Amino acid sequence: MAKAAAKTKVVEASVERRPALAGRALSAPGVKVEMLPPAERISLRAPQASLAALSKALGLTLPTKPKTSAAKGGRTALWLGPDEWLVIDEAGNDPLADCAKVSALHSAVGISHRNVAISVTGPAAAVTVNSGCPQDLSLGAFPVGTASRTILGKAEIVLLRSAEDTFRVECWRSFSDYVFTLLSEAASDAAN
Amino acid sequence: MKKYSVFAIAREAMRGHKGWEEQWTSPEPKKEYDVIIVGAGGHGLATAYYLATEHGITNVAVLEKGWLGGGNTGRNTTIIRSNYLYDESAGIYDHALKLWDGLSQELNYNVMYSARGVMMLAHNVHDVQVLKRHVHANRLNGIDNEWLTPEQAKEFCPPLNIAREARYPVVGAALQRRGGTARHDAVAWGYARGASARGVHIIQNCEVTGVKRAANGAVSGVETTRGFIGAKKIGVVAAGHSSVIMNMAGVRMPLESYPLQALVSEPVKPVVPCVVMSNTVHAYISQSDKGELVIGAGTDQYVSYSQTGGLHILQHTLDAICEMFPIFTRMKMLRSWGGIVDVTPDRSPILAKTPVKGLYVNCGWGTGGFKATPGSGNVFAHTIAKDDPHPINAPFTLERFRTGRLIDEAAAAAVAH
Amino acid sequence: MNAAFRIPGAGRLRQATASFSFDDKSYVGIDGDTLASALLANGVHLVGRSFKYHRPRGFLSAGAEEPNALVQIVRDDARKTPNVRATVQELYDGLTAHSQNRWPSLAFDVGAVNDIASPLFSAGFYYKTFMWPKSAWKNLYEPKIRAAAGLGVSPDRPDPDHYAARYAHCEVLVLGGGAAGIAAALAAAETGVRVILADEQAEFGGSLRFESGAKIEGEDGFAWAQGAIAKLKAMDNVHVLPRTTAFGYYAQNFVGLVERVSDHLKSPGRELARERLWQVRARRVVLATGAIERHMVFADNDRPGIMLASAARTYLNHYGVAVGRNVGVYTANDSAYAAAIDLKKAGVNVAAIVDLRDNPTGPVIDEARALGIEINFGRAVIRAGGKLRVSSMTVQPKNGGGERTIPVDAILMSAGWTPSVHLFSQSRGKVAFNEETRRFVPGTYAQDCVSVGACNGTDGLAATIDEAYAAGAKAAKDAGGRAGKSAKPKVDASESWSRGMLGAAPGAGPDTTVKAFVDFQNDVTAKDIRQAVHEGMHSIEHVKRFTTNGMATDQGKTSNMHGLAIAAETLGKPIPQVGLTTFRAPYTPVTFGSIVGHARGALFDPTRRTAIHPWAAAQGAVFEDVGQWKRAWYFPKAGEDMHAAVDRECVTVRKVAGLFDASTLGKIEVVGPDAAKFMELLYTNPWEKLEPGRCRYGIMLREDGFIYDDGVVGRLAPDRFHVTTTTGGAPRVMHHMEDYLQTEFPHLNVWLTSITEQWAVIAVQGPKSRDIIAPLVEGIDMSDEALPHMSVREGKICGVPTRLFRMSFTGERGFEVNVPADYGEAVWEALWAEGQKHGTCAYGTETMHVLRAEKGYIIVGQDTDGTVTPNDAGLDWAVGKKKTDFVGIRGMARADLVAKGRKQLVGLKTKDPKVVLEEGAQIVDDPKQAIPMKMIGHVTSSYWSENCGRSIALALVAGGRDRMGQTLYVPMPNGTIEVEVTGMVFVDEKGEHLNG
Amino acid sequence: MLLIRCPYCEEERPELEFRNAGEAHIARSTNIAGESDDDFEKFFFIRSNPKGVIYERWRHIHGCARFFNAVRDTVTDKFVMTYKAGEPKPAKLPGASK
Repeated sequence: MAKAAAKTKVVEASVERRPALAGRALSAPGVKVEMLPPAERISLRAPQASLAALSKALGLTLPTKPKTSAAKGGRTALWLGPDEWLVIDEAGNDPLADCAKVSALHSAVGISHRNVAISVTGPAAAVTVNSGCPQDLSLGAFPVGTASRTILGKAEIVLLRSAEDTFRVECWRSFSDYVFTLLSEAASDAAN
Repeated sequence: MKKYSVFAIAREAMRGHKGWEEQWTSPEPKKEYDVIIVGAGGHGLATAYYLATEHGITNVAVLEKGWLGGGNTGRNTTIIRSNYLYDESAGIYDHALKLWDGLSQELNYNVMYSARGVMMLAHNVHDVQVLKRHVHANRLNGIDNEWLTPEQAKEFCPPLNIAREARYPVVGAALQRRGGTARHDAVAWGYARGASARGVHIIQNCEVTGVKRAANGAVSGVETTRGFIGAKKIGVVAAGHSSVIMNMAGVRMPLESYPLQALVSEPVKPVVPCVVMSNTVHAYISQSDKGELVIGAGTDQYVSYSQTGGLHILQHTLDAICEMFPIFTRMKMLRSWGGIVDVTPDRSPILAKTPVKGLYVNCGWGTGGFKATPGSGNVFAHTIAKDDPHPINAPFTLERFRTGRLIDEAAAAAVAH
Repeated sequence: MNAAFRIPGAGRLRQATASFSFDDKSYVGIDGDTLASALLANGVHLVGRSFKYHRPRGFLSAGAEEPNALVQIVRDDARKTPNVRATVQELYDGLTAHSQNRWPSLAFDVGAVNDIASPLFSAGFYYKTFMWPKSAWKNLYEPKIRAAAGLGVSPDRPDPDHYAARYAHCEVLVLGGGAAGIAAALAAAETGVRVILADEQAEFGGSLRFESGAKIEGEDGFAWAQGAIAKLKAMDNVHVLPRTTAFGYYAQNFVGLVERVSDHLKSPGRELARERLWQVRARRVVLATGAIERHMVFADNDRPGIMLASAARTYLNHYGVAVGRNVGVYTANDSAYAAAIDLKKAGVNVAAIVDLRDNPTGPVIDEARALGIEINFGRAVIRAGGKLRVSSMTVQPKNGGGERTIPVDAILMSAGWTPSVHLFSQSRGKVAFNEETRRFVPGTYAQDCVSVGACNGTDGLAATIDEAYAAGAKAAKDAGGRAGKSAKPKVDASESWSRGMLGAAPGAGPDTTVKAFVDFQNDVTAKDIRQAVHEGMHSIEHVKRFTTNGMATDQGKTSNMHGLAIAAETLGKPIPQVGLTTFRAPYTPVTFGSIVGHARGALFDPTRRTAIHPWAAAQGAVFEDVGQWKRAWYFPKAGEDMHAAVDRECVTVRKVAGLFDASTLGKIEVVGPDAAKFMELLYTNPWEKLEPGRCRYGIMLREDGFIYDDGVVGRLAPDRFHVTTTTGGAPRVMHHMEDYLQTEFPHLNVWLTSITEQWAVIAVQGPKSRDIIAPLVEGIDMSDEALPHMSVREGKICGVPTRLFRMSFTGERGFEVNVPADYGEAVWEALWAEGQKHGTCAYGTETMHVLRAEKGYIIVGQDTDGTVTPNDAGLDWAVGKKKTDFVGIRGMARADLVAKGRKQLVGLKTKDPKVVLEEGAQIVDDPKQAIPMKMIGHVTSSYWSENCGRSIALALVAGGRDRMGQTLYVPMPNGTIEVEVTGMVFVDEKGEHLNG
Repeated sequence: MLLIRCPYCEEERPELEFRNAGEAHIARSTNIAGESDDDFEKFFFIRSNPKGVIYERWRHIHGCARFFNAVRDTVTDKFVMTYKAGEPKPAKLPGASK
């Protein structure tokens, strides 16, 4: 690492990163809604034949079962479609660079800044998300680890159940105000 | 036909209203008619009426699978206007509007045409460009349509929210003062009464199950649930079911039928004095003489003949209404229902002869056919009687999709209804 | 302190008092009262006026079917709710209610003159008059009719309350919380599946609220119900929802319910929603919606004090209120006897029971007789006396004979019970008419639901519980539940109902002209229904619409069956042949607010803002709505109006440079070995030969040959394109591309990813643009040779990754700097700081529009409108002539699309350079022609160009390119404007500025 | 709101996640530029619009984003079946007697 760093001049960003709604949080009885810190993300598209090579490069097995996810070492791959995954890296590693080494057919596009993530946590988390999401979020139908692109009110989201009482809600940057506000309003009603 | 008047009412009141005659008769179908109209909605009944009154053709049957006026005529939100962009559309809708004005007297039936004004809201620069284009085109076509500032819009419709902080603030409006509403059932009933009195047979509970064609290819009559009925001329005015009937004659149509829902609130004292429409926020509203707020918006997304639709469509509609009129959240929805609207690729109707001799079609009115009822029936009667379209409906051919000579109000204006 | 008609010891209410007012008079009620029971406890029966005749009205019912007792509830100035059923509104301390539809007062209402003139106001009278003179409809009649119509008054200011919404899923949804619903829920719940039980009332129990004779599991029926509910509430898999009305039953077991959360509270906290919408998807639905009692149809049956027998019983047994001191009973079935017995036992005098039946027998009749109540068989009440309150009933043998008038202060009536098949019917199930019991019951089911109890036509408590328990268990099992083991609840004692009658009672037959009301609220009488039939209305839908029977706010809950029977009798047809009108959602009226839920104000629709938005807002930018986006429109300096700001911005960009936030433009990354092939098919242009690092302006058509979208596309690598779209077009272009890729060209190895929001886009345009950008860029050679116009490079700016496009939408040397969105604002600030050294400006969408119009660059959606081909727009050069396929290639070859005389995009200059045309203005070639004029085109874009020192415009004009130099005319209301047809380029025709 | 089985997600999902995309099994000609006026009209404008069984396209736009086909009764709005894009029109419908 040190050697590599010495060789390649790393250009430091001379400007600050300003994530959308950074630090926003709301607590209501039974549920907390808060913005999550930035993460590295790619939209990965690939045919079946490329999955082994991509899985190897990414360091986790890309899930092939609908509505599931796989996580390892701070990196999560969410099945979004039969040839589509959302890979989120919260450990500061770059999945785009990992995929760049793979010659097998695929498309990897960086979307770290396209998406933002909101955490909804607490016993009333599912009810909060159900204020605008029409899917069945019971543990039977949507167990821990389930991931799905879906709808929240009038915005598209990607929903990941990261624990029994925790959801990660991903949406596009410009929808974050709407999604956060809706979840906040719903959170206030959820425990009633 | 006994004339209706306040004196007739007073006379009947003295004998407990037992002396009224039937508004239309319910005859058994004859073996053959000169003309068969398939569909006893407003357009079909108007066609029969004008065949009788303007062309002297009274040996006419109007066949209806259910009860007359029970389709979109009795299910729409009754908006009437003629401020369309293209000359062709302006031509037919303004022909209708001129007939609306005086229709009660013509039919001796109060259809309650109420020129209370139709106001179309602009919420952004694009809306302004589109609506002003309409205003200017209408002016040069001799059709009233004027531009209002937000303040003028609010003056015309006091409950309207014109706050600048609104999600989609009102930045202007186009107002057609001659636009308004009418009583939908009365339109069907008035035409039915007028046609019936002139000898037209209105045959309800008579579903067309087949269209017969002679050896030369021309139509010879229809199979129905009440037996075969012959005719050399058949006018199909079947709205949502147009594809179904036309298929029976072997003509495939550029149509799709979608559910369109509407709703009314509980009645309240007068609060909305005109019709308000917004394409951007996407809903429209008026208030009936009974006091109900009459509300509609877009169709469901899939082809359906179920006359029902999804709750989410009503949600989007009421979201929009409460955005334009935040004072209405405490109002209550009393009744909601669905109709089946037949939509063409360019959202304009087809009023034309067909490749089959003796077969005529009047369809594709989409979500906005009610307003055209008198004009549509009038020129369609001409088309059937003369076997040649009236100049007003000549552009509304079936062939235009092949040639590309579309009348695309939707593309040009993005204004529904 | 007890109100005069509250019977000590009766009812179930605790004795906490609540004071309230009705029409400004103060009263005291008890916690748990409805407004109706509280008013009745105080002896108040007169509460409303009818719709048409303004007749005085009291309470018909004790529930949701109430047609008469509608009041306006006022919490404060902003929270006035019209048309609230007093029989449903729970009392709270301080409740304020007003009567409606009366002036000047409820007791003396001028509108009641309509009642005197009522012979004129027969069914459908308004279709027959008000036509002369023609103008009078609009100016006189309609305004009068409108003012007279309507019931309550709309709120007149925004609602401070909020509304919540929730989707829910369960295996078994039980609708109705009477004995049947509770039994079904108990059976389903113990199988472990998710159960939701909802009832419209505050308390569960349904008819157990008044059925004093019911005993279940050794307890009073109502007490059993409360115990069962407590048990259900304690179960994790059960959700119990009181005050919750299932109002709509939609496809695939999707049910809409509204929970009234806080309308019953004295001062609900701000955190509480007023109502909550539940949208429930259930595997199985159990309908346990009960039955509704019908009234008797006789003359003046609408007088205050005349009510349903079950209502009087509810007021007594649940609320402890006597509805009178000397009541009469008029019935055609057994259930009214129970009311008479209960009242008698509570000390109320029962003047007489009048029973239409000839010689009915049964235990209730024996009991009534044993209590000493006078019973008259085979007789009818032919008339009620009194006006503001019933004072007597006149009785006659049903086949005629001597009349006898009995003084009473209330009449309890029952014509039998109508199963509540509303939700079943909404589910698209078909009802069937049971000839024996003369009622419509569920016939053919269309969805996975089952009806139990009274709504299924099942009589008797024991049979109801048997049926419901079994149905609940089966529904749960079918939905995956395990077998339950508890026994069904045991019914120890119950009441049974017998069939009643439909239609008008004797004394209100076809030979009479009395006002025997069928539909109270809409003032529809038996006579009106007959008249409709006589006038040719043979379909029940015609009868309904002509008379308005069943169209009031109660939607015919008590009136539909009577109306149908009278129509059938008049037609001489059996009831099933006349048919039933369609039941439509909602079951009872629901507020707009509950349907809208959270989607109000800021949550009506997402407001999308770019990463650079905060900077623009801080600079005082004015924003415009473009789709869901807020875009900076112009940046006024102090004292500048829009015009001045735009003039300054336009000049600055061409003289120096300007910064523009182009982030909202749609962006799609097209990746894969077949990317170029795919681009060839989706765009009119050729792409295969575009070198990596170069850009091209692309046009996308629909299959019909009309322009759909446009944008600059950069080729980043052989297998990677960075495509831009219009702001508004981004989502539909993506959908359109996916459609073709997935379904028409699935053999292509290429994928599409939306990157609209990954990149913030800063356009730097103007002669100094390179000077501004260059100091911040690393790794990109910015020379014209290395980075010519229409090229793209990847590198870094301010130390962050960039896709740097050299391109221009102004005609000046220009760049579009793409940076990851979170860095957008900071990079903008850095560029801004650089720009300040040169005197640059920020500019908004208006200046962008002017600058591109000066160059004749089109805006799709403004200069095109979905009817414009590439040729029409002068963009033939962008159509690959050698291509054999692309979307739109065939459509644009259709006869009319290649015909002569099509509208073509051209430039327009007004003869008077100071005159700016209005966008949308129409163009003619002969200004003197009469209206209607022949219009040959319209102005699509028009601006004051400070750079040109004159106005400029673009227009679509028929045969426009053949009219260069011609004078055309734009007729405006205040005069005709002369214009000259010109080319579309107004600035730098040679295009030298691109490298300037 | 309909409940639609997505053949890619292998479960029923709410209609809000889907977008209807019109009649199915209308193939775009590989030689579209050479098509007759008649054939182009049939391809782009003429629709079956059946009262009864319709073969239609949906896109699970807010789910897996795939287009797929469905068979639905337009009178009851009940789905007969759904299947993946590119699969042939089913010869036999489940539950159909013929």
